[in-house]
Amino acid sequence: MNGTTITAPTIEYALLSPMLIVFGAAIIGVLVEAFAPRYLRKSIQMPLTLLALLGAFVTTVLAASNGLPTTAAAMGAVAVDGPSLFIWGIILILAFISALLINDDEQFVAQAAAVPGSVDEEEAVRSGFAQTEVYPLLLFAVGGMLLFPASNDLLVMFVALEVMSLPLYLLCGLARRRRLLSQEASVKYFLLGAFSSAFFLYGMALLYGYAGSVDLKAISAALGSVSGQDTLLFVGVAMLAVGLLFKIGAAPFQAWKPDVYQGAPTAVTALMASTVLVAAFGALLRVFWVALGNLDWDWRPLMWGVAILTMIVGAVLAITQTDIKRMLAYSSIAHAGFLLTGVIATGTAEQNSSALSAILFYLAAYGFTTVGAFAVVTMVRDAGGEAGHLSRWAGLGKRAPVLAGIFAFFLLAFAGIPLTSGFFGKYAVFTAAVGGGALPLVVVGVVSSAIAAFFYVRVIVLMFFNEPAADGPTIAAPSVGTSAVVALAAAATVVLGVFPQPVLTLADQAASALFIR
Amino acid sequence: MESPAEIIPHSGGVIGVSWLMIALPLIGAAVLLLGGRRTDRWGHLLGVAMSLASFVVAVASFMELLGLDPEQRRRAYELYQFIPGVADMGILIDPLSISFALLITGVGSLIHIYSIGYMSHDPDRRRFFAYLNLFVAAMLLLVLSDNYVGLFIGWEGVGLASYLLIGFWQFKPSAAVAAKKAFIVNRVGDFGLLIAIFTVWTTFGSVAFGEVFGKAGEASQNTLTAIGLLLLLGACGKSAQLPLQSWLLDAMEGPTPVSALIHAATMVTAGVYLVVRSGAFFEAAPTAQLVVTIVGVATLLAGAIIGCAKDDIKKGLAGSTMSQIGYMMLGAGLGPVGYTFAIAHLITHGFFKANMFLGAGSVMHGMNDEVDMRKYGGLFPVMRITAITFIIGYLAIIGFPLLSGYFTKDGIIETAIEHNAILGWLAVVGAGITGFYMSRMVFMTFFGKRRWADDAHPHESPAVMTVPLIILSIGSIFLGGFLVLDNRFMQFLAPAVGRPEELPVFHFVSPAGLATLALVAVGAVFAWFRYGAAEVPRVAPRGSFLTTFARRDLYGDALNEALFMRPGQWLTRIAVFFDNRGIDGLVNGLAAAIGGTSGRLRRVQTGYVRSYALSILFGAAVVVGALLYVGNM
Amino acid sequence: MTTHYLVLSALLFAIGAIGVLTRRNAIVVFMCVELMLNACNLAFVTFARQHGNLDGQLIAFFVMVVAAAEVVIGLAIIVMIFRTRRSASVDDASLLKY
Amino acid sequence: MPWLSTLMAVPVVGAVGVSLVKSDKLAKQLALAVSLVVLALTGVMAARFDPALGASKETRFQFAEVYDWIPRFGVHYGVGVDGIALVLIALSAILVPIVILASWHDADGTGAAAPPKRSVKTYFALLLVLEAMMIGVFAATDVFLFYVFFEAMLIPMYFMIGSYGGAQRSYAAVKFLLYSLFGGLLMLVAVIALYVIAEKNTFMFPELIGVIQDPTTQKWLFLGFFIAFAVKAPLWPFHTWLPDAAAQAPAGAAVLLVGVLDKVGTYGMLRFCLELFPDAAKFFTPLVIVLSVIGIVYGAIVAIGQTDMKRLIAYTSISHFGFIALGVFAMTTDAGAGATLYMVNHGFSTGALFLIAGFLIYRRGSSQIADYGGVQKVAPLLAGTFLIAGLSGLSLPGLSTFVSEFMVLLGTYERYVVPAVIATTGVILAAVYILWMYQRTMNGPTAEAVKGLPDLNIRERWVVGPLIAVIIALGFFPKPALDIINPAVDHTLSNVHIDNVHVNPAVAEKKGAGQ
Repeated sequence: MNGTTITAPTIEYALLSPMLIVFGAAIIGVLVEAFAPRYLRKSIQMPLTLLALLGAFVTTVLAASNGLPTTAAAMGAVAVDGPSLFIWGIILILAFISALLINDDEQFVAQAAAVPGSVDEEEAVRSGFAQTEVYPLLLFAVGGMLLFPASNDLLVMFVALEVMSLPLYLLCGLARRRRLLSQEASVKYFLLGAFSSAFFLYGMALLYGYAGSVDLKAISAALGSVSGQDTLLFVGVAMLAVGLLFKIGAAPFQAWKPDVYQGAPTAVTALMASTVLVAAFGALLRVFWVALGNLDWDWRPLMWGVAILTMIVGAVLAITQTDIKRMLAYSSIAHAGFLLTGVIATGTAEQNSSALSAILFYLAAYGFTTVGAFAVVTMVRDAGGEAGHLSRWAGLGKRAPVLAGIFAFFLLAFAGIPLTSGFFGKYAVFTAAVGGGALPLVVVGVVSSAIAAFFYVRVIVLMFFNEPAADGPTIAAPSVGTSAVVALAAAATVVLGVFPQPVLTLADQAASALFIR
Repeated sequence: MESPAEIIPHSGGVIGVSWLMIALPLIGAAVLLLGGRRTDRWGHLLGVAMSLASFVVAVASFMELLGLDPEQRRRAYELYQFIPGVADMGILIDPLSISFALLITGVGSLIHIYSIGYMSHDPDRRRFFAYLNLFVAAMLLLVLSDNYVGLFIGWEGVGLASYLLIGFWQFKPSAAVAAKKAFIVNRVGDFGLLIAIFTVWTTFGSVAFGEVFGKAGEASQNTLTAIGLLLLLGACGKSAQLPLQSWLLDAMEGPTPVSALIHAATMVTAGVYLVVRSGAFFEAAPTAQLVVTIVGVATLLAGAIIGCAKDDIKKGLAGSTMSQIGYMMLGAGLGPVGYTFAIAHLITHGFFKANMFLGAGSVMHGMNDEVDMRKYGGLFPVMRITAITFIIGYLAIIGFPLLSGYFTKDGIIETAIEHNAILGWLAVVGAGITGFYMSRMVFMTFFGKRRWADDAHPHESPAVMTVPLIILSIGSIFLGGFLVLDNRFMQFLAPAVGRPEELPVFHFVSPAGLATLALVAVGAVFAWFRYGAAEVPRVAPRGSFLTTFARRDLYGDALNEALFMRPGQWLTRIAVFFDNRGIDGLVNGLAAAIGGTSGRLRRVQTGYVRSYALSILFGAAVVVGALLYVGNM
Repeated sequence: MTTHYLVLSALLFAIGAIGVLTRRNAIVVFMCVELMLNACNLAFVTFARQHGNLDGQLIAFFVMVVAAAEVVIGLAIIVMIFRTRRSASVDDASLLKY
Repeated sequence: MPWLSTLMAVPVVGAVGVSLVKSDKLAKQLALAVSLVVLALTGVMAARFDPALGASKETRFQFAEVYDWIPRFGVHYGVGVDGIALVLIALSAILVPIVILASWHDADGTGAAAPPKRSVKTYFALLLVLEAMMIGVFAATDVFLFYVFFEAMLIPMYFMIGSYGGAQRSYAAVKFLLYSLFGGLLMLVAVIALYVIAEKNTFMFPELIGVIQDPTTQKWLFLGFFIAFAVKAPLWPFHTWLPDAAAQAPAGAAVLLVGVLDKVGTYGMLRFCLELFPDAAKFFTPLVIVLSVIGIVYGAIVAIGQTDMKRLIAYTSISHFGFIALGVFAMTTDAGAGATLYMVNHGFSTGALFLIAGFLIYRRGSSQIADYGGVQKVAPLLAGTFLIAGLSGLSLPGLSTFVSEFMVLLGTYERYVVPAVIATTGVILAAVYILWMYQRTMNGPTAEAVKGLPDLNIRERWVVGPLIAVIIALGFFPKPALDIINPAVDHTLSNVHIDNVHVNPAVAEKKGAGQ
């Protein structure tokens, strides 16, 4: 956009329709909250949300099916290209699954405003209130996630970032059980999120100062032409990186992840752990490959350090965790590290595309497994709600062999054992990394995955090799939604682990043209 | 000298099926072991039958061999491919192997028969016969095989049989330990034999006797010496020669027929067979030959000395066995002439020593398994046959003129003297000592006062035991003369071991012979005064240092303990400790370290949002710094 | 000369950051964050001036809107936790750790 | 007919069936039946195998099947067998039914130690899955497929140790898994690097032979593969997981672990380390030989010092794996064939040892040697078979292990005299550890606790009988096996480009002492 002559903007509605559908549905949801009687809301919101996500997915597929566009949509503000469409696909499916998880009153507070244990709390519970705002919030967040990786200039990206994050901040605070933890998670996530987005914004400002534009294309162009303001550039890039790395939870910006994942309602954790990671990586790739592609010699060493640190911190710290959700949080940090090795693997065009497709595949594989794992977590409960503490999981294999078996399978997938999706994800990324000449990084990667294997295995030991505790947790009779989620995730993990080729092909096609500029 | 005859491929005839010698007892063993209790009633009979059958085959093959012209008397044939390209299972029938076969099956059968009586009260008699058959089969494989690998299989096979039979009464810890000891010490010898085989293989590209001996001359001196010494190590293990002698005396834990068959007549002489069979190598390696003779002499003296101090009749005999095999070794180190006498002595010894062992067994049988000669005495009247046969064997071993031992041992001594005076005369001295300790044994057992335990009612053994004694004693009388006089045996063996230019003539009167006789007489008389005429205390007196020295087997075991056992135990303990604490400790330590790091690191996650913010800010600073640094590089 | 404005914005940003680290009261912390955002705005405007195009100003407006939205959410959350804990100190909220 | 795929499919289907049937008894019988079917099929396949074809490059792998699996990574479902793989597959096919029969009550929660009752169906289902994977790993002609099986195999074994093992089971299981996983991941790096550097866009083993030329690259990749295999085998000093795993695993699982799974390590050395990285293999040969010889002596010495039967047997295996590795890297036909045959024989002899020890422990409820004594008196058959198994452990001539050990030592001696001589001391130490254990457990006065111990029952006889029969048969007639193995080994060595793989008799000129 150059500001001198104002031309009427053109909007490719077809391409943007997925986002439009999601946002539209979200707004309708708000209206529903406003006007529909309480007893109706849920029965409206639920289908509405699912339909919206489904519709968005369909339109995404349609958009993808009639050829990849070569120019950015909406006056170059939104780049609906292969990677975006693939990421949208993943996000929408995962969001759909997570939405199924939410379909369960037990998780969300009856009335967020009510003080825990207070009279009106009981009142709210008795009269069967349900915080149905959850659904529109979810839709807004998803909308943000769709826009985030697709945004082709930093401003849009910033807005998307906020649109994605703000609803999540709220959702984190809505757990019905363990309200204090939930609210604490919410406040921490909010403050830190705001803090980091300030960094993002400042970095954006500096880049704007450097390039005279926040358009990714323009910035990369400026890298060639502009000279003498390197400090501005580097500081800007650094702060931008901080904002993005915070979102993917890379060390040393990972501190929020364990707390938030543990405190938030598990359904929301599932959503964040899967979709937010996907969206954030999309954005990260776009910024660093499109805008800063020519700068890679400068940021690669940085990324090396971050990747190594992230992998090791994630793996090592997870070993001593005692809360299952917290452990999974650290594992997701470690996985972010593995993914970063792919981000670094730039080089020739086809090297890039292979790295990109590897990352896309990894994201898909990891997303499904994660949602599945958290879905299982929601089902293992005791008096105080979900039985988070690992010791409570002892002997689960005897109580609920099938559930424990599936969970063990997910864990093996996280650990990257062959014939699970996790293995091929790791394999693809590491292959790309080696191709990109990052062999040492891969060695660190495998060492830390060996360490990581330890705590996944530890949980299996607990579930299968230890005798069950006397007052062990009960397995909640899973709602249709939850069991569907588990089944879907397990199926995906198996299929991607045995016949990854179709998805790989899809990822390749998506990555073939790389990001449009 | 004239070298041995060529080994000729053979087919057909009795020799063509001579493998039955091995197969039959093997089948016997298999039937008895697999058949289990079902075969208890007739098991021993089957065992005897198989042994006799294989004796028959041996005799038949022997006849067929005699039918051939001497130069044709080395026949070999392949049974089947064993290890393709390395070794085949093949049988070699030549004078040497057939004489062993006859000894093994003949004496073996007698001992089988004897055992029917001796083991009659043992519930596990069937198992005993199974093992005996197994032994016969293995021993025959050892001597009949036409290559070193086959020989080695038999070699270890007899080791196994010996292990099983020494430990036959395994519920006695002493027996179990003795069995184990025998096997392990033998393994040390086998180690040498294995390396020897490897060297033969890498040097000649074959392990078949037919191929390697011919080329022996071409190999380098060192190689041949190495082969010779390694073979000797193997021989020492099997034949209880110094320094691997220690197991033989313990081996007496086994039932007496076993001692007679395995630890006197046959197995322990396998070492001699090995050396004689590999003569081609030794003749080309004088050093090795010399060592052989030295080992022989050393052992013959050591065995004799040990024999002097033993009150246990079987151990006494064991000592004498050692010493007699020493003589054979000595002979085996002296080239073709020596070979002949060695083998001849081996055969006669097989007879009279088996004879005496069985006699001792018969005595024990009557004295309800008492072995301490100090508890014997004056047994002659109560068990005449046993006594007489025993005494015949005794006369034979001390070399009483015209008895077997006289010819064969004297032959060895004569040859030794003209070969190497010192060794020869030492052998003479050994003969003298033999005279002493054997006489001592006889006097303490059959003459003098009756020092029996109160509950002892000695009686003559049944015919099934005495008949073999008689047969053996007849052999002990005539065999030696028959073999040695006008070099019958030398002529017969010549195709197998070669023939010296001028054949030795047996002098009935020779300085060495006379000296030997004199010394033996002295020894015998001395023994008479100490054990025949004089009072023999029922408990052994402390005795001089020398006596204890001999009683303790010349401190052989003490030496082994000090040199191998104790250090070995320490080494083991250290290794185990190192494995648990060292290697495994390292691994677990690493794991613990990571865990600890994790435990400490997670403390950083204080839970205060402001500290998280700080970490973000810090991280941001680092990132900025890094980028600026890299960018401005 | 625009440099001064930039320095100022940098200072504001730093002050905001320090505030986030030092202040205990959630509201104040949050205000500090807002301060940082506004520092960014200042920078945008300055650069817009420097580059002679309007993008900077434009972005500033967007940022304000976003900031406003953030305020809404933020206050909601802080009020929620205040009602349960009767305290707005961020240090009290430290149950989730290690 | 796709023989190998069938061989893998049958047990998998069987496993599903086993986990579905109603009663435990039925599950056991079904499992046994399935494994017998696999055995039969293997027999037929072996009969149709033609060793002669092993010589030429094209027909090297018989019963070959190749389908694209993941074209994106150049991964194929490629299976096929040469002589080496065939005998190892046969080994697995023979052992599994025996193990199933032997583990009949392992999961029932019966036995003197009174372990808790556990899911019987799962146990036998896991066994069958494991069988399929064992066959797959030996049959794989695609490096990636091999790796997949190599890693995936760990999981069923992990569960068998972890949930059916002894008191320390979970520690042992985790140790086993992490150790192998670590090695495997190093191998993964090497596999990736191999693919990237080779630039062949395929993982098919035959097409990768001789592709990596640069010596430095070879060395690194070699190490990546070798360490994984050394952990698996296990070679000194990567061995400490084995005693724990083997001692804690139920006897049946221990047999498959030591008898077959660990062979994948030595098999991998022979197949991949040698052929893919010949120069590196030659470069590292001295190192490997030193490690092997240390392992032989060290394993034996430590075995002597053990007080636990299963641990002792495990350590003897460490010593034996030393022999195998030695044979592989001596790179002479005799040694190579010997090593391959050793893998098979060791499977049988150690299998017999573990199983019989297992029977003993099942009766007495303790694996401590000190808790026994004089068993021979009360259970002669058990003792006798144990002795035979033990004797094959000390490679007594006439038993199969002798042939292989002899060939390994002989073949090694052809090129490396000193190591061969040191290794040969192993025969003495072997006598010590086996016979001492036998004496302490079976001989001497009968211990109180042992009195009234029943002798082998019919089922157990059917377990031990075949094993001992095979041991003795191969001890006297190794030819059939060797005829299958030799051409394959020759082919392998030909790809390593060694000049004198056959002994060259050195009459008249002295043989150099060692290299």
